[in-house]
Amino acid sequence: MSELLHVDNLSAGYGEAVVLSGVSLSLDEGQTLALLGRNGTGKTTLINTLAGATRQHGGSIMLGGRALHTLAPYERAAAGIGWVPQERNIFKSLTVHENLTAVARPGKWTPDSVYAMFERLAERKGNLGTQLSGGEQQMLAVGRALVLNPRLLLLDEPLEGLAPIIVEELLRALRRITREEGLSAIIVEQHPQAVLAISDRAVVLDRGSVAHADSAQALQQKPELLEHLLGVAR
Amino acid sequence: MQTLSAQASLLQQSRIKPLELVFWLLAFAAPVLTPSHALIINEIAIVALFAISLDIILGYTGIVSLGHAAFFGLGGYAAALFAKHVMPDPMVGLAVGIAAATLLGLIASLTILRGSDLTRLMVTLGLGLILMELANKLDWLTGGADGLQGVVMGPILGRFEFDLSGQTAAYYSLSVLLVFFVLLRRVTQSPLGATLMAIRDNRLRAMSIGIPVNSRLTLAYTLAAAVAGAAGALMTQTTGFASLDLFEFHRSADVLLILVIGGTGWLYGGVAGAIVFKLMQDFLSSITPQYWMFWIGLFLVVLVLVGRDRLIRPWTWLGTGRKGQS
Amino acid sequence: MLTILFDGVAYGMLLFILAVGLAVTMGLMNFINLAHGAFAMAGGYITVLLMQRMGVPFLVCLPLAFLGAALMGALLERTLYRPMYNKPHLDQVLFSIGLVFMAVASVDYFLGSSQQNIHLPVWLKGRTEIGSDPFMLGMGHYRLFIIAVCAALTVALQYVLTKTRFGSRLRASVDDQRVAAGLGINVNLVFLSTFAVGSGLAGLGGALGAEVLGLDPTFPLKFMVYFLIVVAVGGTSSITGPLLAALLLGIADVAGKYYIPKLGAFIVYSLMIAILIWRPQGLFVRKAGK
Amino acid sequence: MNSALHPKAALASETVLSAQGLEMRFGGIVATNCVNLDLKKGARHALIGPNGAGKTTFINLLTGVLQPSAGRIVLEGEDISTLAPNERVGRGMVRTFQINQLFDSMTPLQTLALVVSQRSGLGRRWWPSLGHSQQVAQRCEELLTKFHLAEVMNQRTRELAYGKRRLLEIAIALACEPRVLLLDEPVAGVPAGEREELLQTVAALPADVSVLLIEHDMDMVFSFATRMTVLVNGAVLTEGTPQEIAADPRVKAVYLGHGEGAGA
Repeated sequence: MSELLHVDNLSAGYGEAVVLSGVSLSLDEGQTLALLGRNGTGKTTLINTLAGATRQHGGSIMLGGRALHTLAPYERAAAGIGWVPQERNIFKSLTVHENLTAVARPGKWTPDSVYAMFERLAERKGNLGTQLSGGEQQMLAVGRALVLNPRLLLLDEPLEGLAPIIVEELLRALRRITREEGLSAIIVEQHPQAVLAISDRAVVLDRGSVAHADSAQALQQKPELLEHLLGVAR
Repeated sequence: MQTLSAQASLLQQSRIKPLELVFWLLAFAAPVLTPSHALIINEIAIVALFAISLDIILGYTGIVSLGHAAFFGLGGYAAALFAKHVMPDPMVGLAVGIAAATLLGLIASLTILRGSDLTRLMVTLGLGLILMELANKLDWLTGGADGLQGVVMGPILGRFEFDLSGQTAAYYSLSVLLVFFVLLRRVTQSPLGATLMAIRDNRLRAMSIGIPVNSRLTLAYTLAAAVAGAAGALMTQTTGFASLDLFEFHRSADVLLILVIGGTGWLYGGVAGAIVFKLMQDFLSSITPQYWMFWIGLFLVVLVLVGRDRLIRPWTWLGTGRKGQS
Repeated sequence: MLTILFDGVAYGMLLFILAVGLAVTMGLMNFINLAHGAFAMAGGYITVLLMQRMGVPFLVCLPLAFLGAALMGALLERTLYRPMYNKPHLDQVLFSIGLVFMAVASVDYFLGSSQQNIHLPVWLKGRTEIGSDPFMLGMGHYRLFIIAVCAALTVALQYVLTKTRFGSRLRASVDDQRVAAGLGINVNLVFLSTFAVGSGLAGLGGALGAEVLGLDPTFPLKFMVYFLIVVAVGGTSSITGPLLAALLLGIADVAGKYYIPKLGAFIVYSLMIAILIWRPQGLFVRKAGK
Repeated sequence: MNSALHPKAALASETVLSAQGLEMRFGGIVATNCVNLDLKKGARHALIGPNGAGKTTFINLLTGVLQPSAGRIVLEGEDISTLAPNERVGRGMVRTFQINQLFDSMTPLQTLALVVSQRSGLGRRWWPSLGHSQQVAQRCEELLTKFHLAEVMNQRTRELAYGKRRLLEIAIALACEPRVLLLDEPVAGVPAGEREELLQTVAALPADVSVLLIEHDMDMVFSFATRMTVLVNGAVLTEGTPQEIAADPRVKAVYLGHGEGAGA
């Protein structure tokens, strides 16, 4: 399995605040990484840094053998990054269909294949972004990243604040995208169980650096470690 | 290892520096040393007063205004009309000019409390244009487009007659400038001045430490209007003439430029800017009469691209210079 | 009375074409560009020069005025405007005032300060009147032409914005610049083209408006307030807001000058201040707005 | 729900701040759902909960930035639910900000002198200089030393190191002589080297000031707080001592996502 993503000694933040310091991790082609950690430990900052939306102080990011950290934000989609932001940020004054067509890049994933995966979106094709429920906005945000036909999908807390049935539907979709379609992905979540079940590897951040790196299955068998790193514990 | 105690350090910042005394002595000596330049000294003093009035809202409180000439013009017309129809005494005329501008400032301050920089820009611009329209249309009172004729000023304090050489005018304007300068210097160094600077730097935090932001904005805007009215009154009293030009857009733009040349948030910025601007205007318009506007425009563009603070405050050239401008 | 309304609509449409570029660029980059009027003046003078010196017919001049102003806009955006985007609003205001002063003075120097007039082709002159006296609608042919051209441009603009991929990418950038860039939209390029087209439209508006608004070196200063009113009142989150604001302003101005000439412009300015106090983010922007 | 009162803290048991049945609705969404929280005098109370639990909304309700849909806020026996933000500061309810909100062009000394003057009613003085009052300068010196800002007191705030700016952020709140201090993620974004100084300063806050701490960093929470409230989806899940909360299975479910606690 060839290595897709290689992050080395990355430090980044917003303005002068340094959130990430000395983060290194790697991901092989076709694999899914669960990025865990309590709030404020730098999970979102790491995703945003890969997408080019933060101020990178140091370190390097290699995607498919090419340097990503030197690219401007808008060039990173072409380089293979498919970003699903934490607040979903779908485009309010565009319809569902426009949200997809505005950014679509040629490849396997097309607006129609997104509609096939999320029937609810197909019904709401003509609606404006503002007229969608939280779940529908999340599906649109995932679909919008898919139509970029990226090499690496970045999902920032995709299950956050959604009703259980929507969480189930999204997990099924994510499983299909990563397992069956073989798309590499980094999924950020606060609740470890759901996301570990569909991941190959896992990295836990604490105070801006990597506190623990493991295979997903191994981490699932260490509840006391999980509790120490993620729960309300000293 | 504290070098200065907190109080000593604070007092040291507001203490009058020898350099300031030298400056004011020179300023007051100028009309005598160079009698032929008395008229331009008078103009510089008036423009300097107008500039420091704008600095109170722009430099110290962070309010962008493109219509500050409204108060300048109102003060001017009020003083001129008062002298023509009621009483020629300059000091009383000056007080009337200030009172009129203060009233307008108080009312207009309601318009600058809400909205963004763009809305404030528009509202102040609109106010300036409204007053010019009014002055133009009420021609029975203001003399309309050709201005107010026949404004004769009485002697200052009953003794100093306004003479053609302009020396009395120069001293009159310089003394009024000095009085207001000292007043504004105290205000900007006082706790009240500090709260204005806090509002300029971070309005959210200013509110969160208990500063009643809106009443402070009203206070600053009204104070600035009063001082601008004084400058306008000096203008019409020393020239014996009031015209629509007092409200012109370019006057509000020029005073903005003066402040930027001299540096905002620094009171002496308005004075230094006025000197440089007036001398530059005098020099340039003698070479290219109609087109000095081009050079002012070019100067502005270059000044902003280079970064305002770097150009004027020489110590920033040597300093870290990490952040180009405020 | 209908004639007043007709003239007001023509004037409003013209103001819209002149100001729409400013509204979109301000919405996208939150940049206060007071020099927008200079591009309109450029379009006007390009037309005057082409017609007087090279005898180019009026209709051919219009697209050339558009292209000339658009080119100037693109050039200036790339060179002078680009470093200004993250500077404070005061700097942006000073920068654009500086540009306006330079434009006014250089046009005055090269082309003189006299009022320029355009020799309209014959078929554009004249007037037709319909209806009887109280409801007599007098339509100047040229104003009719203006309304037709501006209406066509508005429809085209609306089409580009809502139906084309470029339009959706532009609106996406206005909605959320950070995420739009992260999803592969080159926001700087989008802005460059919008700035250029906006300047081009202003140039076209300047050419069309020379007859109605008059054309002399002080044009950018004289009409700066009107452009800003359209943007401030119309808001920057869509083009329908500025369109309605421009029409409102056009009609108010024409009616004001006709019915109460004494206080004509006074009405427009106080109307503006009242609106801005009441709704600082603009009249036509929904509360959620930007 | 709260444990028995400690005998020795009998005096301290008096409630300084009390949120009673606070509700906040944005359209259909209920951001704050009937929250009751009592802050004892001298309390070291932590407010924790996952993202989107409504902590920020709750703080905005306490400080008056938002008006509650229902419920009351009582500060030292006085109902302050309708007071404007700056009036609540006058009554001793002060907050810090997660993202620094400082006066960049002023110096730390000028900033603190301004805040202390404003708090002691000198804010409207326009003739005497900022450094005129001896008490104000004295209080500034105490704060500068306590917050390790003495040696940078005359530097422009904009040029201070990030850790120093976080210290100034809290010093400003202390300069308001708060009776209730809302600390919003004080160590957020502080590089490792500068954390220790900040942790000590927060630990050394005056005993009579009641502190409500919003923080995700568990080391900080456990070393600082004596009581904790867990907020989930805008409602109070539970309240108790740190040890009780750590052992509570429902909290584990919320944080680790076992069984029914996940999502929703």
